[in-house]
Amino acid sequence: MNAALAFIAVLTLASAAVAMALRNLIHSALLLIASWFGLAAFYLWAGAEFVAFAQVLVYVGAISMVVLFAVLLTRRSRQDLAVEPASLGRALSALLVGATVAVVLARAIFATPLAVAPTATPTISVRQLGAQLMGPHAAALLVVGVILTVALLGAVVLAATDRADSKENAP
Amino acid sequence: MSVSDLSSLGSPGGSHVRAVHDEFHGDLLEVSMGPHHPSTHGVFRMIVTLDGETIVKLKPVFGYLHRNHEKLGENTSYLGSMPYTDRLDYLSSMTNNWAYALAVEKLAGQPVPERAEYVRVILAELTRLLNHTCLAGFLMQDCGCSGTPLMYAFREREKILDLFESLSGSRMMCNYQRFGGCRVDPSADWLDGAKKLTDGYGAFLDEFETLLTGNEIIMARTQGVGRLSPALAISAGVTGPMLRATGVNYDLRKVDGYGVYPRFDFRVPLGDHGDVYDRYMIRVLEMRESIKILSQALAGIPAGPIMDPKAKLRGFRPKAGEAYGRIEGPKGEIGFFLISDGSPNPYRYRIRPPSFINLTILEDMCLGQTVADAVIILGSVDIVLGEVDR
Amino acid sequence: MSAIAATEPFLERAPQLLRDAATGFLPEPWRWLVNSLIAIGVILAVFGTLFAFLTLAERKILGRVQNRPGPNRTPLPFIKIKFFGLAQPFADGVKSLTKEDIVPRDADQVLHFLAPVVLLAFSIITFAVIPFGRHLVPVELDAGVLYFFAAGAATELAVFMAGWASHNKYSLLAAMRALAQLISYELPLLLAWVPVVLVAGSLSTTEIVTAQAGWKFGFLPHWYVFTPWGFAGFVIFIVAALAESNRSPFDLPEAESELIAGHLTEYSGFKYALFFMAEYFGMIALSGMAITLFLGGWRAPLPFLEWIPSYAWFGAKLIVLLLGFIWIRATFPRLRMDQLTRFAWKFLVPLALINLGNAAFWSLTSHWTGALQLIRWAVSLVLIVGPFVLMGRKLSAGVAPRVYRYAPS
Amino acid sequence: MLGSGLLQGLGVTAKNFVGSFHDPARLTTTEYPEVKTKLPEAYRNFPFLVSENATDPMGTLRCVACQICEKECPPQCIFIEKSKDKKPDATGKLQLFPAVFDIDVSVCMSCQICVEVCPFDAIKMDQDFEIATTDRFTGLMLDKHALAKPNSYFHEIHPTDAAEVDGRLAAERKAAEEKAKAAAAAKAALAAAPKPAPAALAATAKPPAAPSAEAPKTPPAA
Amino acid sequence: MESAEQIRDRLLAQFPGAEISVVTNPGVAAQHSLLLGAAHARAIAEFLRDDANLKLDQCSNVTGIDWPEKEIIETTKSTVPDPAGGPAKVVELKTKRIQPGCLEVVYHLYSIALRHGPVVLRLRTGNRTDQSTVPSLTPVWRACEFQEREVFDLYGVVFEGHPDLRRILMWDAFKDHPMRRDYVEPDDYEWEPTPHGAVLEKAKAHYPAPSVAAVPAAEGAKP
Repeated sequence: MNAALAFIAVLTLASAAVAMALRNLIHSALLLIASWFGLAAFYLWAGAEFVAFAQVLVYVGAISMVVLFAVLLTRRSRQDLAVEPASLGRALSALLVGATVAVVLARAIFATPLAVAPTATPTISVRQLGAQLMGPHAAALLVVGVILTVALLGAVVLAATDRADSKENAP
Repeated sequence: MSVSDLSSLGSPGGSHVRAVHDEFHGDLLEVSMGPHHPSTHGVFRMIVTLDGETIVKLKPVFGYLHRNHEKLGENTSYLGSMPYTDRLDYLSSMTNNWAYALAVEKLAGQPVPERAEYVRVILAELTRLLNHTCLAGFLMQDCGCSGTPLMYAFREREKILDLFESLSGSRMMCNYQRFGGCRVDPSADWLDGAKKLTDGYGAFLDEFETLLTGNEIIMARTQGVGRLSPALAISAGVTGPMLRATGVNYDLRKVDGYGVYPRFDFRVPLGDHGDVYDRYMIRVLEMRESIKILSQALAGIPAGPIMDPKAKLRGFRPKAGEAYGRIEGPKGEIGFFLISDGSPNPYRYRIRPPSFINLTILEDMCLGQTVADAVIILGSVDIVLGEVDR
Repeated sequence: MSAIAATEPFLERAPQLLRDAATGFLPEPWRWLVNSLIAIGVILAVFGTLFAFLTLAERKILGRVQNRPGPNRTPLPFIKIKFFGLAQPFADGVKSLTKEDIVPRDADQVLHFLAPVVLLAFSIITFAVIPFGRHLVPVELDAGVLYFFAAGAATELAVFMAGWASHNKYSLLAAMRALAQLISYELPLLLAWVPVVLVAGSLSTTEIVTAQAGWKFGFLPHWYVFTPWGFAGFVIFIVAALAESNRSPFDLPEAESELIAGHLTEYSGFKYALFFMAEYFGMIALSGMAITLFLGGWRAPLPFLEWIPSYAWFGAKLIVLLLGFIWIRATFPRLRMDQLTRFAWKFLVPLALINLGNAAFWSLTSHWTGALQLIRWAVSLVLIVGPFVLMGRKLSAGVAPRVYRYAPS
Repeated sequence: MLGSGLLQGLGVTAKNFVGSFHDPARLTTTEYPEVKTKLPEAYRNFPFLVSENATDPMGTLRCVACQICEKECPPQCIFIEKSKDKKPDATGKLQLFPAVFDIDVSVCMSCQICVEVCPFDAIKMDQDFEIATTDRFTGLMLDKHALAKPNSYFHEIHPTDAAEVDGRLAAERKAAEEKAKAAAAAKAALAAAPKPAPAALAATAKPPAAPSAEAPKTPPAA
Repeated sequence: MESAEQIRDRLLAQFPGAEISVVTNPGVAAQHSLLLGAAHARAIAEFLRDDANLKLDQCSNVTGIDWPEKEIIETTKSTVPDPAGGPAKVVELKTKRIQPGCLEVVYHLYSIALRHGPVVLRLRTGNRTDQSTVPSLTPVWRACEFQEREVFDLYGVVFEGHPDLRRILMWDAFKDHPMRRDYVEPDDYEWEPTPHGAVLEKAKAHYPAPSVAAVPAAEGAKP
């Protein structure tokens, strides 16, 4: 089972890394979407079909469109795009930030008392999942919905503002 | 940012980042539709400037089919120009012939026998049926029906063209009218064939209308699109069904009363909004009126000579002078302005092309509409490039 | 696979017996692998030929509607007889294979190649959860319906990649149109099947089909389409499916009269054929799901017709639905972009939400009997016809057939 | 109700679909190479020169190279060169004949004005439209050998026209003969009155009796 | 409808300084026209459109006519008394006169409101070379826009006051005006080797021999 897990992990991390490295924004956006697929694969491996399909439906279906629209619509102006060559200062600060995040994550993982013995993954049907979602966790579900709409509205507002100030400097 | 720069964003390698100026949607997209475009009805080109989907500027460009028809007219005899008039509006050759013959007869004061006048009315109304059926088919094709109304329209058009072929010898290039009458006398069974076609045409129109006129998508696509005001239409010299769709009551068959039209009773349909739907409906209603005229003319056609005996075929030299004759063609007022200086060739041979002049206000109708509407508005103007470019 | 009852007629069990005969001797892990490979192979073969003959059926039916015979000239190879143009799809296939595959110079090579592949891949994997017969469900998933629409959601991605990579003004404009259309019709599509899940109580396709078992008064099957909310859901689902697969009234992205061939402008040869295969597979998958959700999947319409194998019923219903798609293509013109999106957001989505409420009312009052049953039906019908008429009137506000006056002669 | 128009539209297409299987009016395609459409008699394509009979086409061309059609042809696609010597035509009168008679079929628009203006019914409109060639210059430049077709072919494609033309020509021929006979008789009477002697001479010099007009009175069996 | 003379008199009354004259049409159609001077042309046109009992609101046809220089030979007969008292001799005096050419623009006006017409207007340019401007009537009737552009394109008449005077039928880089009587067509346009006629001559003059040899001279083709 670990082989499959390792394979999925490598795929997800690889696509995320390449996404960062590429200069071509559209390619990196698409590779980001590929890494979301990797995430869904994790859920499938863990046997949580519902979450995996929800992840694919929400992220790859809708959020990818928002990301691509955002990339298209918000090319604000000339300076923004000209990416300066990688100077030493920037590399160092990037490393610093990466290190701090790694440390915090490591502490959290090792601090939690994980049950060593692998317990059988509980197979709960979608109906019980639904009951849980609609029952105690209804609030969380609504909040997630609100976040997604906010993201979409944000893109529209950004595009709208671009239209406003672009009228002055349009040739 | 103009679109071409936009894609630099994604160019492979991306090592060089091309200068990218202002915003994506702030930029106007200039699209050239034509001259080779599926919905411009021939070699007609529109340079359309788009802001998103709405049209900001539309510049028609034509002249791709310009053969300088009028210079040809000056170097050919009066009779020699008759077959060239078939090539003007190649969907209605009989009305082109009649307009030219009418103008020459007006120039030379040539009388026309009774039977020839009746035959001319019959052929003109058959051409009107043919032309309006074709227009309805092409317009619906532009709206997106995948060929069905067009094929029904062409099925009926073939029947009319078979009538023309059995009379004049050719389906579209009839070269049938002469100064002072017609070339061939229609036989009795030709007239029966025409009667059978006219009787069956009402049923086709009913089927066509049930398919299209009540169709919600067609109504949504065409109502309120390409609106034209009566005042602008009159000032812009718009004539024919497009003018009557704006509500102006002006039909040359009633105004000039040329030929024997005053003997037939038929009505002139008028629209109220002057949009694409009105232009389509006016043409359909006009077809129903043409059927009425046809049945009256076919019933009342007298016997007698088809050609005025004194009419000269060759060596036709009208006295010096000029004349402007016009008739109500399917697309509008088609007129011929002839100046003769006594020689067998006309000194000046001018055609008043209805579809060329109806295009004057194409831009006014398209501003503010979307690309899909511009295609339909052009379709509803009913242009044929042979006549526009001459 | 549900247990195969020995009493079932032989034809019903035939596919299983055939497969077990072929892979019976293999040890367990390999046997599962080969079985799934066989399933994949069968699906591709069956639906591949269905796609081929669907293109032929489309052109023949379109022709017959337009009073012309449609393609009937291509002879079968080596045999000179030409009957009904049956070899036309093979001729099209060979033509698309031999045609040159032109890729514009400054197009984005990677994306340009990837777009048709991604589109086809996602539209094929949606077949995994459709129950084709009593024991013919490729993959038995607890959240089958959700899987189906998750896979379908990625088609927008592929359309965007095609439009973007062709580096052509028309295809970019068309890609934007296609995205707006797909996104705005995804909502009614999803909302259309939520009532079914609500009433059936499960996301698994097989359970939905079993929930539609049985007949009322002996001849009226319990299919959801015969309930008011089910019929409304079915109509919304079909309209949204038309839009998702870019079919007739909504084929805006490839609107030839405006934008040449939309995002397909820069594709030729086999990639162009792949796009069409993806479109047809999408159409087949969506109608397959419509059958599963609303038309009782592989169930026979009448009790005494049970002896016909279940996959035959599924095939028949699929053919009927596909012919309906073609019939609609032969008749309707195209909507304009703003009308299309307004139709989705201001008409279909509210109707679908009301339909959801309607289905909730239906399931809550399932225990009513006798006179209450009539009231239940009446309320349910009013809940559908009322909003439809009201919103319909608002939608077609400025649009009505006109009466024309004649000039006073 | 929203959608009723759409349903009616579906009804119409369904009626046409079903109709195409049993109603001939709903399936109007004739599959061309196998089934040829019957051309109306008045159909016209490119012109051809009428020769009296098929045996000696060049000898019995009706055309007398009067070049009226060359002048009247709007696109100027006919080119004629008169012959130096003369040959007797159907009515026995010595007429010129065209040494060269070319029609450039790539320019001709088959408007049949040449047929209309030809006083000798020498040029008529053909009905053969399958003349595509690969060589667009000389291939479409038909000379008089390619253009000449017998009168029987004319009867075949335009029966009523041919009959009417033959009737008129026969009438003209009869009128010409009577005139010739009358002229001969008058000359004979004139010669007989003043001097009996030259009468004998006149008798012999009288032009031979009307040449045996091969043009058969009744049109040959088509 | 009033005759051309009546209209001219009313116009002269309305616009005292304008040069308006009637050009009679000798033909059977008897559609006489009004020749307008350039100065008051647009004002007269507006008057014709807005006048109560004329209301010519449709400009149906606008076209150009080219009248090149014409040499008119006038033979004046004069009787010269014979100094020797004999019978008076009739002497024909032939005077050769060059009538200056001009470009003419003809407008056919109809009234949709009162259903009458045509009233024919004629505007003439100074000469055919430098003074070839005429006031445009597009501001009065929108129908003239495309038709005046066509007259500009094919005849070279410059319409001052036209909103968008460009070539309409010929391509913009085209230099000449094809409809003029003295227009010589370029002889190197697409060569269509019909073996006889003027085209072949031009082709031979323009293209070297080999390409003509490709077309075997038809038997007896005109040299």
